[in-house]
Amino acid sequence: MKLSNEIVADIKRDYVYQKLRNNERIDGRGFTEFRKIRIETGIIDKAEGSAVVRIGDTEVMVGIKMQPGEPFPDTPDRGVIISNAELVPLASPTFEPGPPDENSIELARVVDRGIRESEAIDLEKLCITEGEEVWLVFIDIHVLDDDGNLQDASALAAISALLNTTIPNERFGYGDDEILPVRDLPVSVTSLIVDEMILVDPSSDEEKLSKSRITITTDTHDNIVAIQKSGAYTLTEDKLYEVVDISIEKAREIRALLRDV
Amino acid sequence: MKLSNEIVADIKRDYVYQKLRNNERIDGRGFTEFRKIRIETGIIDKAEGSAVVRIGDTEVMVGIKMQPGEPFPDTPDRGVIISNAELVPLASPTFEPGPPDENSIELARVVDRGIRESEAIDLEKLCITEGEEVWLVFIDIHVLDDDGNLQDASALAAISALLNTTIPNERFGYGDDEILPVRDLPVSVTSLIVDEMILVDPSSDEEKLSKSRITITTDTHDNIVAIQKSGAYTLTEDKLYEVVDISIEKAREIRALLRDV
Amino acid sequence: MKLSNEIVADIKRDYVYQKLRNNERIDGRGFTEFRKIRIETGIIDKAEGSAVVRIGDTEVMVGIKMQPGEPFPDTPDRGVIISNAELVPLASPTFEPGPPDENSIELARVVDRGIRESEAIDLEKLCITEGEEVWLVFIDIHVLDDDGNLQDASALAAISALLNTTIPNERFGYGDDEILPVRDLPVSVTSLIVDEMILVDPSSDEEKLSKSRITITTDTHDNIVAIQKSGAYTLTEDKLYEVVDISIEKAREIRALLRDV
Amino acid sequence: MEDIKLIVDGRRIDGRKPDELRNVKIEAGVLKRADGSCYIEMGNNKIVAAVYGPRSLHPKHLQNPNRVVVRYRYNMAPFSVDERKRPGPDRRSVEISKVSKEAFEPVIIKELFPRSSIDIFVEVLQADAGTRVAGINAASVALADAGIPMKGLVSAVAVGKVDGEIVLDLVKEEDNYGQADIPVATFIRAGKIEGITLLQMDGRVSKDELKKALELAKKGCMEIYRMQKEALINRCRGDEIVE
Amino acid sequence: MEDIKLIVDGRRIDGRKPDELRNVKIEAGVLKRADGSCYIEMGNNKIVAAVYGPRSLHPKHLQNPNRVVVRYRYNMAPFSVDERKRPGPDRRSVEISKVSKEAFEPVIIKELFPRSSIDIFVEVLQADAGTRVAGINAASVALADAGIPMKGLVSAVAVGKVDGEIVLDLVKEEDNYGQADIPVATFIRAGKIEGITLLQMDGRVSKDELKKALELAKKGCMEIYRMQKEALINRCRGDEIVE
Amino acid sequence: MEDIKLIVDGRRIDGRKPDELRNVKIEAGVLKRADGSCYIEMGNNKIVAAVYGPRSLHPKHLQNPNRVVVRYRYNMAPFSVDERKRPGPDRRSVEISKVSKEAFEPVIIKELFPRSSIDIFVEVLQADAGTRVAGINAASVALADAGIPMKGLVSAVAVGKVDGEIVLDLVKEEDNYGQADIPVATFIRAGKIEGITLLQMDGRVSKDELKKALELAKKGCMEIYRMQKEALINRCRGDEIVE
Repeated sequence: MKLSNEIVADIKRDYVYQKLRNNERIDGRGFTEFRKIRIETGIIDKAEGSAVVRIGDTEVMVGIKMQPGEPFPDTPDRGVIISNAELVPLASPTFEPGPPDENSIELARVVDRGIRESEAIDLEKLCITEGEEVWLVFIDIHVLDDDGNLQDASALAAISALLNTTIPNERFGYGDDEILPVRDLPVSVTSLIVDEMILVDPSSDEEKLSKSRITITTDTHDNIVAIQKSGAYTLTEDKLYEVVDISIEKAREIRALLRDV
Repeated sequence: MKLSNEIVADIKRDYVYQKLRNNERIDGRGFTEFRKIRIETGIIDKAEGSAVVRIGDTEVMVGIKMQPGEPFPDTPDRGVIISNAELVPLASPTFEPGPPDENSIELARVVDRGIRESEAIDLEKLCITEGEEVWLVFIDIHVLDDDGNLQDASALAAISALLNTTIPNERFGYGDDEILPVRDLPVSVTSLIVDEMILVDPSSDEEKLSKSRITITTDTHDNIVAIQKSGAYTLTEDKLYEVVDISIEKAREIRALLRDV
Repeated sequence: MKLSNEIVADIKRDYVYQKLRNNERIDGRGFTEFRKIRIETGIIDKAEGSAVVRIGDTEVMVGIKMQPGEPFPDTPDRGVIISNAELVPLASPTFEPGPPDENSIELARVVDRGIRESEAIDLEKLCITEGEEVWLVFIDIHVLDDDGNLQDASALAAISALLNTTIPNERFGYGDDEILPVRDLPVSVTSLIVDEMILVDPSSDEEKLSKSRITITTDTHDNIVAIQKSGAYTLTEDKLYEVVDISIEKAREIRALLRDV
Repeated sequence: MEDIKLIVDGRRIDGRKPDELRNVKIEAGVLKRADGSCYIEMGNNKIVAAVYGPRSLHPKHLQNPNRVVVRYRYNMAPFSVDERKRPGPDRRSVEISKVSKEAFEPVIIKELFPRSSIDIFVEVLQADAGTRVAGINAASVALADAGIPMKGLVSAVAVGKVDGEIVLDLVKEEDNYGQADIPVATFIRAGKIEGITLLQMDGRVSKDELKKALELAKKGCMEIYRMQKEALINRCRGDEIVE
Repeated sequence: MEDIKLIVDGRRIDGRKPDELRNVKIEAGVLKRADGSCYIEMGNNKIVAAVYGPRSLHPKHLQNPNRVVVRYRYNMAPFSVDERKRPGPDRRSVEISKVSKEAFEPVIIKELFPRSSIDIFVEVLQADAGTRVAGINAASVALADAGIPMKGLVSAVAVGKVDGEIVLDLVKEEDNYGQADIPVATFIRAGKIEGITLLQMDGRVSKDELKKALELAKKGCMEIYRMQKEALINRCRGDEIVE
Repeated sequence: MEDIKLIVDGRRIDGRKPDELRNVKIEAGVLKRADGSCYIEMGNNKIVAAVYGPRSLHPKHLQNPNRVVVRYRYNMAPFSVDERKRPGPDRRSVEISKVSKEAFEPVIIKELFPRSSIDIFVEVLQADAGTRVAGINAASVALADAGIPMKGLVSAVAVGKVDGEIVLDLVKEEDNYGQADIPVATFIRAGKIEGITLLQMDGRVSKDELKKALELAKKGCMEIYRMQKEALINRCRGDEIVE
């Protein structure tokens, strides 16, 4: 059974590659074009905030839970962000049950970095009692369908869910509920490098060709707030700057979608 | 070595099955008859309560430890029951060292459910300071010899040990020691379904024929307080009600033994 | 590749053994002679104390960290020693990444026993508030190069690091920093038993011949404070007393080195 | 807690009658990567199930030379419950996974795929009592969607005792403050209930109450069964439209 | 703590003389499923040991092509000590398991069963100092009961220093407040001690005290050995009666 | 915190100019057992790297039939940081190990050793910002010391933005209170930078600042490269002396 599967996979990979060599992506997109993006928020009542993001057939849910807890000793007056990703085996034939592996840890940490470094959440407003109690913000990334580019779908679902989040003051006796203060909209754009080509928003078929990815996260002022080269390859500076330009432009387009959330 | 073992096992299984087809159990018991039950309590001085129960050659020890701890937020005035089962590899050639597997978790949870749902322990009497400190009751099931029907032996050892338990008030400075208030005697009865036959209290040889089990736990008023169908099989309603009637009757017999503990 | 490696290993083992049968160790040492010992302390500023010990090519680093924490209930007025050893895979082709195995646990516990039983650290001076807060002393053994006799190198690095340790009172607001009160110098001496021969301070080549080791730890008064027979072999009493005599003598020599630290 | 009235004038706290199901929405084929999938809403439960297989099983010592190995993983998303759940399996989900797997094994035709596995994954995205039965209902549709040969469908509901009355399909409050909770899964072939493949119970009921509860469970399972079939028919139609 | 007097007028806190063992009760063949088993009481220690094997060992990479692999698992029941012990192995039990295994390996004839394992399991049901040696005594009988070919028996005791005196078989208080604890296992063949197979020590003793302690240990081991043999003889008799 | 001035009169808190590296000390061949090894000090970072391999890889299912498998383990000693670090990998070290491994894979000639592994171990003994790049520099020399066939060396530095200025090789305070941290590893062949094999960034920079930072990184990497070569030359000399 395995053998024939592998043959089919090889043939498909060849086909995807031949098309690319003819300047075509198998789904007909331009090289810097995202698949269709859909954002839905507020689907999980039990969470303080939630969103489902679909980029093509890739689907990621993020739920935000908040609870009071201890601050870090070196930031006694700030809330704490805890990001976690579960690559549950429901989402892909290649995911295995078990504790987070290097891929899910990297995924969560790159999402976390974008939110943290853009200062998207005003953490100082999440202090309850300085040095004693602050809000912990759990960002739980739950991947439902992996058709490629989990990184951007996860980052987009995370910021969408945060935009939809209510601080549950009432439940813990701290007065009225409030909207979580979100003051920036970090957006990550991931490109796949295949030979000399740059493929923005790679699908899972394209990811089978190459694992050479780069993710650039930018904020509302087009500043770069996070970069992650991922995959075993040599990146030239020229290619990097080309990717940066594309990423800034694409992030602007996606950010416009976020403004409607 | 393994091969010949397997052949012997097959022959034995056939033999057990042929006997059953002739309406006989290999140890000569009636189909609804338990093996000999022996209950000993108070063997472990270090524990607040303890019991060894033997059903035939099956032997299970339960030790009860109590210590002050935090209540659950939704039951601030009640003690907490924590049940745990260790299928230590001493007890059977099929048990492996390691963290609890699905079988030991199921075993402990079904025992726990019988005690909890029958309200056998008066948990409100185990409150020390409401919302702050209550007694934690650890029910540790330690299987010593698995010759079948661990479920009933464990449940019986658990309630026997509880009947034998002293609240160690003195050690923690809360006044005089007291008897743990036990106000019901839940008894579980497990049957094995082999074809259309019901085998109460299956031995390990019988359990090799079939994993189709059902456990019915009843209280002193013949109410059903827990049911667990265990094993991959289809149970008919008629069979279920037949098992319920048998279980109520058998539980009464066993409960009489408990009154002598 | 593995095969030829194994052949080479066999030939080497034979060679080492033949030399021994001719009363020679492959590195030319006497049977009760240690390899060259070098002790360096204070190399890790981030630690409260640190040392690197080299015995021949074997190299072990120990770092001491101290932090306030809870005492044990039965010793409310004493500091707490926590010893841990990491056999990181950098140090030997035979070490695997993962949680401590039986060898690293034994290593740490035998080091711990020597320090604890010789009462090398004056634990009563490490009480901050009786019953509430005491100093926790973490002894972390980090093996860098395993060319045999990790046990003695680790024990020597541990006591050397303790001699070099400062109680970080200032960082935690408890007044001025102080020198950790060390009042004894336990030294462990490990011998390998090969046939009837006693090989003190075995190298890794020698350890491949036999796993029959014995470690004797003695204090400044030549008292024995810890013994560990390690390995599957039968030890005669005569051999043991011979080893004890050697160990007391060797420990005196090594202790002299410690006085210069 | 016992003085909360959960049934007033024959109506439950969400307005349902004792023998009424919550709103149920079932959609088959919702995921691309899985071989079969299903999304279900049962009241406020939101659950997605996926099936992979039959596929080759590794490592080899897990294989069975005579039949397919069925594996079932019930998992709750950290945000699916009021207090954040730590990721990874806990004792409750291990037990649920075990009995849910056993609910499907008698229905799957296992002899056709020796040395292979069928993997069923159930992710609870939002929980409101009855997640194990809702998960089973979704898994049943996902198995059919994956084309796994089965003798029928598995349809499941919870019944229970609330304010002394036997009721169908409990919500959280009824589960917490009621007198009994009885999850039931049935094997239904050609519109006929062949028997029970999952049965658990905790609480306190008499034998007669148990009988009444199972009657109600059968009624509920038949309703679920019809909705499962409808979801599968819609799925086929969807496929036709696409083709 | 040091002012507690543990020996008064030559008598220890439980009334024993310095060279006296606690009451020992040994029973072989107490479990049905195990290939060999033994229950021991040594003072307040209550311990059961079981042996399985020789049996085939999986996965294969654990096998030794030339001899049997001996495995030993010392485990404490959660209720065996004053403060509940969390289930599962801790660092102490890992070390005890290692040195106990090594105490048996020189005595078991390992070449007869290549690629197989002999598994020794020791469960401490109640602990009162000396559990590792009591466990070894039980394991030794369980091995013989399982018919494992051995060159002799392993018999073990702890000796120590209490109130400055060398004593045999310490109880908890003596272990906690004494000056040394020395568990010793000996390999005894045909009534003769061949040597030491387990030796650990923590505390503080001079070389002469160590010698004295080992003399006492040998005496204690010989007494244990006689009781082990008796238990095995009783076991054979029991078998005869049954047959 | 933002009012701490980290650059005063063009000098950084440790007196360096913005484009200056900390003191770097590299020594190859420091360990006996490893096939290759290197000790590095980069400022207050103290790190040792070891390489084992190519060696046969077990269990078999981890093998690649066409090329060697590169594994990389970045680990911090418990005493390497201010607050004791619990032993074992945490999420940060898992990520660092992943991207560091990927920094070497394009440079190692992997086709020569199918079914084998090359294992790179990096132990951080003392940490002061930039441990991942310092570790990579040490690993690169250790790989060469082990004789692993490579297309060149990997040389790495961190650059960043501190007090609005782009600086080379940040110390802890600059990393904590600066505006950006950008670890960069480059693949250098015959004295020429072929490209970037590791690139991460967190903080906030404009595209122009990024460009400036990478220029500075290249300069830093070239300096490191020269020191790595020197360490390797010294190592060869050392070998000659010995021989």
